[in-house]
Amino acid sequence: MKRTEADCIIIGAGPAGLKAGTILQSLGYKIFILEKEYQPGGKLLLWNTLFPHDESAMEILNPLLKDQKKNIMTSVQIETITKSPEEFTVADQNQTIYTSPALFISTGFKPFNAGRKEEYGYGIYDNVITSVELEDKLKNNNITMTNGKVPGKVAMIHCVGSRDIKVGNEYCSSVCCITGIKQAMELGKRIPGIQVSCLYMDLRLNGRFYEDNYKMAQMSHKIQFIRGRLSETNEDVDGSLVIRYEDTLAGKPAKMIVDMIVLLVGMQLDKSVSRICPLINEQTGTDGFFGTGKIDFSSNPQKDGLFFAGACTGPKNITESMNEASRVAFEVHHFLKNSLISEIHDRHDRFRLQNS
Amino acid sequence: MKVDGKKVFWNEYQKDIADDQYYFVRSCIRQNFFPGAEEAFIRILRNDLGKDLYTDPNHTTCTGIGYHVDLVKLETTMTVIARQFSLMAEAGYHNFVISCVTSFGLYNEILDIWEKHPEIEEQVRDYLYRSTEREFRIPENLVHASDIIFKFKDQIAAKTRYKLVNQYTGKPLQVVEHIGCHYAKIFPEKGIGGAEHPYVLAGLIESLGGEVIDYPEKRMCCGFGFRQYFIKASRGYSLSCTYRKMKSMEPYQPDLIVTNCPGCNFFFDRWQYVISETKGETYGEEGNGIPVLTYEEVAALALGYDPWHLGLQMHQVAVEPLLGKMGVDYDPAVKYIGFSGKQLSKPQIPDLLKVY
Amino acid sequence: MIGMTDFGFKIHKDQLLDQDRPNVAYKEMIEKVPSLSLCISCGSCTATCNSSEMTGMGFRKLHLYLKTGLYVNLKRGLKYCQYCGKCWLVCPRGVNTRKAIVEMKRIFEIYKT
Amino acid sequence: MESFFVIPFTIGLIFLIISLTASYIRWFMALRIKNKVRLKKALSIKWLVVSLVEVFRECLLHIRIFKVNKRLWYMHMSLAFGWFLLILAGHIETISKTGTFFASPYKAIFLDFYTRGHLETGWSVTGFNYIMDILLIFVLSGLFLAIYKRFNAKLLGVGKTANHSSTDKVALAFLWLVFPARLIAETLNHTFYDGGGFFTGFLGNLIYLQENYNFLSNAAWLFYSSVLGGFFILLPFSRYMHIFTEIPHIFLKNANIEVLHDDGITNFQVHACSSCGICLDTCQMNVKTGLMGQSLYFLRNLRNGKKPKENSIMNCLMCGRCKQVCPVQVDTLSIRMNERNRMNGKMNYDFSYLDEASWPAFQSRIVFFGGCMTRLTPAIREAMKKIFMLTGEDFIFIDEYEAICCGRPLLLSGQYEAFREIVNRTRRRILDCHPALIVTTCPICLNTFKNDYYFQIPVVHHSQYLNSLIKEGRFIPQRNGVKTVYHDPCELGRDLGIYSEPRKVLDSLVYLQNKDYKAGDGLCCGGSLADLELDVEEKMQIARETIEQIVTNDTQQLTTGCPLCKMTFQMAGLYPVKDLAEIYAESMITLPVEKITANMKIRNYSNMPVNR
Repeated sequence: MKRTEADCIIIGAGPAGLKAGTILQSLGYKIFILEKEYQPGGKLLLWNTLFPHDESAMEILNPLLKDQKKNIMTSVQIETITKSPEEFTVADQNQTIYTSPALFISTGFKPFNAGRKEEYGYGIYDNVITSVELEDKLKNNNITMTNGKVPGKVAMIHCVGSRDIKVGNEYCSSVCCITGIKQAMELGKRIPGIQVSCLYMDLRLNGRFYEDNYKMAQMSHKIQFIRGRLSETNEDVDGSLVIRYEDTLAGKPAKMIVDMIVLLVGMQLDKSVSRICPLINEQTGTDGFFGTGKIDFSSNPQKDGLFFAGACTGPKNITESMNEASRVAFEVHHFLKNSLISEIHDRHDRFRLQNS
Repeated sequence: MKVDGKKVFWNEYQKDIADDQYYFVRSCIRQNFFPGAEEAFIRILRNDLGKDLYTDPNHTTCTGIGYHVDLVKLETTMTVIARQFSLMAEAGYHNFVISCVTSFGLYNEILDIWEKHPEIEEQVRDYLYRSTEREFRIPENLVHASDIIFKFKDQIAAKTRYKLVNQYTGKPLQVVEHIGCHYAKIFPEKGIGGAEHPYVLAGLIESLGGEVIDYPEKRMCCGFGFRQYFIKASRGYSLSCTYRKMKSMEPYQPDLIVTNCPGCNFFFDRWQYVISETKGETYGEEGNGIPVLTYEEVAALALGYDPWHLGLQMHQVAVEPLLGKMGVDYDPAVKYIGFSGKQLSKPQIPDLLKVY
Repeated sequence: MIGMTDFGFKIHKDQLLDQDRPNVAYKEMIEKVPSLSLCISCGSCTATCNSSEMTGMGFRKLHLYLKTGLYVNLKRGLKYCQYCGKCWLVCPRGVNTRKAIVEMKRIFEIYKT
Repeated sequence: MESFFVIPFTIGLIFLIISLTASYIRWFMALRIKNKVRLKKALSIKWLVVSLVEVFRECLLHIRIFKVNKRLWYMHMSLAFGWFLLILAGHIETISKTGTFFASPYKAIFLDFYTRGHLETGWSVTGFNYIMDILLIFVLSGLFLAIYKRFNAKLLGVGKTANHSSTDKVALAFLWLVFPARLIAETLNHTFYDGGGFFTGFLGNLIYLQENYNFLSNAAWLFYSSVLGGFFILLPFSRYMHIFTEIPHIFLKNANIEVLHDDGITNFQVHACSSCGICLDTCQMNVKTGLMGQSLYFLRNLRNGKKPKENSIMNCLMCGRCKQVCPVQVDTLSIRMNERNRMNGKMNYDFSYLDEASWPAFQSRIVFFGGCMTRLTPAIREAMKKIFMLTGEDFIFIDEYEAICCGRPLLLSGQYEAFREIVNRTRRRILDCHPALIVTTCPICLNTFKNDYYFQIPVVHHSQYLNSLIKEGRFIPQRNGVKTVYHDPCELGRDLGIYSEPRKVLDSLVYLQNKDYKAGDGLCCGGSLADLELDVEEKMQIARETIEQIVTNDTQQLTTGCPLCKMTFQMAGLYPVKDLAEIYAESMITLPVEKITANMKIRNYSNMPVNR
């Protein structure tokens, strides 16, 4: 059994975890970043380019990984997390034990399982894919259907697994709209003459430069925005997909035949950590994410050495995620500094007691 | 099409089906339209599978049709259904089998109401007692007759004389399965395979060697709709629905339509004639229609029952092409000779749709 | 002989919006008035429209009819336009509504497509 | 016969005369009956004299260009007037030499060829030679400027020089060659045969060639003749058609002939345009590069028989600035309207809903017609209502009940039939109130009311109404020191000539920075309803440039008399913008109640200006 001590253990080597790690390390703390996958980067690894300026995901990731290599433990399956008054103890599948006074949870999200929206036909029809899969195709520059042809008509379906009481996710995942627009434009750039239609129920583009992207999508790429929600997908005899929705502005039911459907899947909390630790599970909000969601101390109300940041405290884009991680990293810093001071005070008291 | 994807749903939506000791309630309309169908069900269960099936001469309609056209009040319907349950208890059975999909939906709806509002159940108990001095017990297992056939599909398949395979080409027959709306659309968990991709008929067809067609308008209603059909002015809606479904399945060149609902069976069958008269279109080969059979009729045919004993001459669309493809041994001369040996009167021959 | 039997009812015309029908007019319009694609259907144009008060028509609907291929409605609505230009002034996205209307009129009223 | 060289010249001249006559007859026949009647009525000695004077002033002396740009004027005038004098002097010389009045044209043009060898002396011969040389130098100086302008237009005070079509360029080359060709011909003539004036004779003497080279002289004469002939043949197909067409154009213009809906007069006007390019500098559409909708190019395409592109017909603010500066006074606006009508004139419309709508028939002494744009500027609307209320007027705010357009946007887009339809309905609606006065806050509406509604009652802009209040001594508003610049709306200023009233009103309200004005010089705000092509950003660019040009360093606010201008400037967002009604209403609040009640009395509107 190997035992390792640190000032702070960070679970999850996504953008938030890496950002916090960088800051804490620069403040002189000893940290460990535990990652269950075989390489660090989190969901950034799935992405090719990022909205709103088409920056490469790798360009964002590489500076974060710099100087962090030795702190990151990959392929770690955490088995137990326990807390004594002084410290957290984390044990992994190799019985390696990590202890630290502060635990920083940045486990991020997992994409909604699109198969749960049965009527959309994900997992049943070829060429019904999720935004994550499309991003992979974009990354490999291989945007083809299963028959090897290039799609001519694509429908992007917004709010898959978001704001949907039927799958239990009543919240808005906040980044899918802009992701959809980014990907639609990307398709427009890569495949000349492609027709992309976005089926939305609300467009929520609340970030800087997002409106520019929206306008560019409309103006330069002629992406059609149709207000209506997909009701069912069926396959036609030639393998194309027949979709049914209501054009809610026209107030009429409508059908469209497309070659490919991209489901813009929402974010869900990755529950793997909360399942093994009741202490963490307690801090889950009504929407299923960690933290209170209140304006101040949104990530940690109790100040007991447990900190949350990133997409595990609610759907966020990368900027927001890293910003939150930075803020919380400084909270960790204060926490560690205060506990150090109180420890010195304790020692001082004990010394005086012994001497008196 | 990813069949593996569908299997996920088929595995997810399963239900308990009793092994034996069935109390069988018949359908009001099916006995009149296709009198051989329910008889075939009883014979398959008793003779081929050796099960105990009780058909009660005392049971009445479930009032489903009256209920759906707003003629019968819900309380009355519930009391009538309570009476059926009391008859079942009286006969000493626990497992309720329903022949009609509308009834199946209605029974499930009422059981759901009673579960959520026990006070209503109490009240119905009171109504039943006051009107008939009976008491009832909720069945332990309530299934649709097609669920039973599904459960024993492998046993049936093992015994079959004919397969759903085209004996001329050796290829599987192309089969359209149509599930009655009330089978699973009200309570997806009550149907095998759920509401979006039901498996109850598809499973049977697969085990008999046929191939199920997934056509775009698969999920649409056959067009029956009580309010539509019973008012002549709105009958066009009913016809239009069937027309759309027929147009949608046409490119797949189906050999057979299988349904599990009395209404669907009837309307697919009869409307093909009306469409041929109004539009001049037929959907089978050489002016034939697409034969429409119930699940029991298909199973019975496969088991080697005589088609005329099954009452297949009561179908508008001639089944002879199907019998030919399946290689069923039958005597065309006795088609219109009844059980009593008397000649049934021959139908009028339509202009377009072929009748033999 | 078809229609020999009078059933007293018939197959209904489809009311579905068929997005696969080629919409040549819309394509032509987008080429002529590129800003039309910026419309977000906010309805400011209709709210300010002189004739919408009396006819129920407005630019948002006209655009929608064009986009969804409901040309009959579009032609009717186009006739009511007084062309005052208020819709252009209130449009938050700078759609050149007046040019769009003239172009639509030319496509749908002069050439009778 | 040596003089076969005159054949090119003669052919050219005959072609030119036939061509011009044919064109003029054709266009004249195409005049509408209405215009022919007007012409007939106009025939008089006075008309003849006035027109002839104008022909002399404008075709030869170019007085209007003189007023705009003196250097440019010299260039044009030296070429036109110089050439004219050259011909005139040549002809007189011929008469004096031959003694006959009706000498063949080529005799006059090539006189030195015919008189070579006959060395005559005497003051008349020397004098003529002297004069002809001076005139040639005069013309050549203009030519030099014209050539120089191609390289450096700025020196001649021209911002943008016209970009000519290829036919025009060829014709231009021929024209430019005419005078050097004459110089060479004359010079060589004198080299071999002596004579000549102080200039050509001098140059001739400079060159020493042997006698047997005298074929060069003949060749030079042939060249001169060919250049002239070539130019005459090209003339009807090029912009130089204006040289002759301007003359009938001036006569027709002085007969008050209307250009709208008339192809005949349009042709005269289009061909009278010289493509001088003066309109280019004044056009605010310069913000858009590569624009072929500017009047010069628009007219050129019409002249060349090319159908102008939709974009060039519609992409114009119709501010009228080009018409204002045009030295030939071509009615560019009406010509453009003709094309718009051709494009959009017969579109379907259905305004019957305006009749079906419920319409309360109030009777009021004043009808206040805000118009569509005033409905979008509530501040102006409320200000006017307040003013009417405080003056105790019996008024109705007519489009408060049901919005109805004056029709001008339809007119400007070329939908003429629809325009007439809506005019009828709006007119009926207004007259249903039996008003004694119509006040509008919108110059666009006012322009239409004045030109197309034929009201028998006075129709005024609110600035005129407010001015009358002040003039009558009621509501002398309190003046504040806000430094204000007034922007002249195009329709109010250039179209209707209302410049002084708004200034008088404002002068009594604020510190008005631009009390002086030059009629017709106002800039368009950019928001013009006449333009269908510009996008928002381009319109804003025009608006900003306009604002920057009219304000001074310490300007605190902008004022205007047009709700559309106000909105456009507001969108441009450089200065706070107010309508003069708002400023007036603000100052009224400070008046004591007694004064207000004292001022409430029935007014007489008979002194208000009645429209035509």
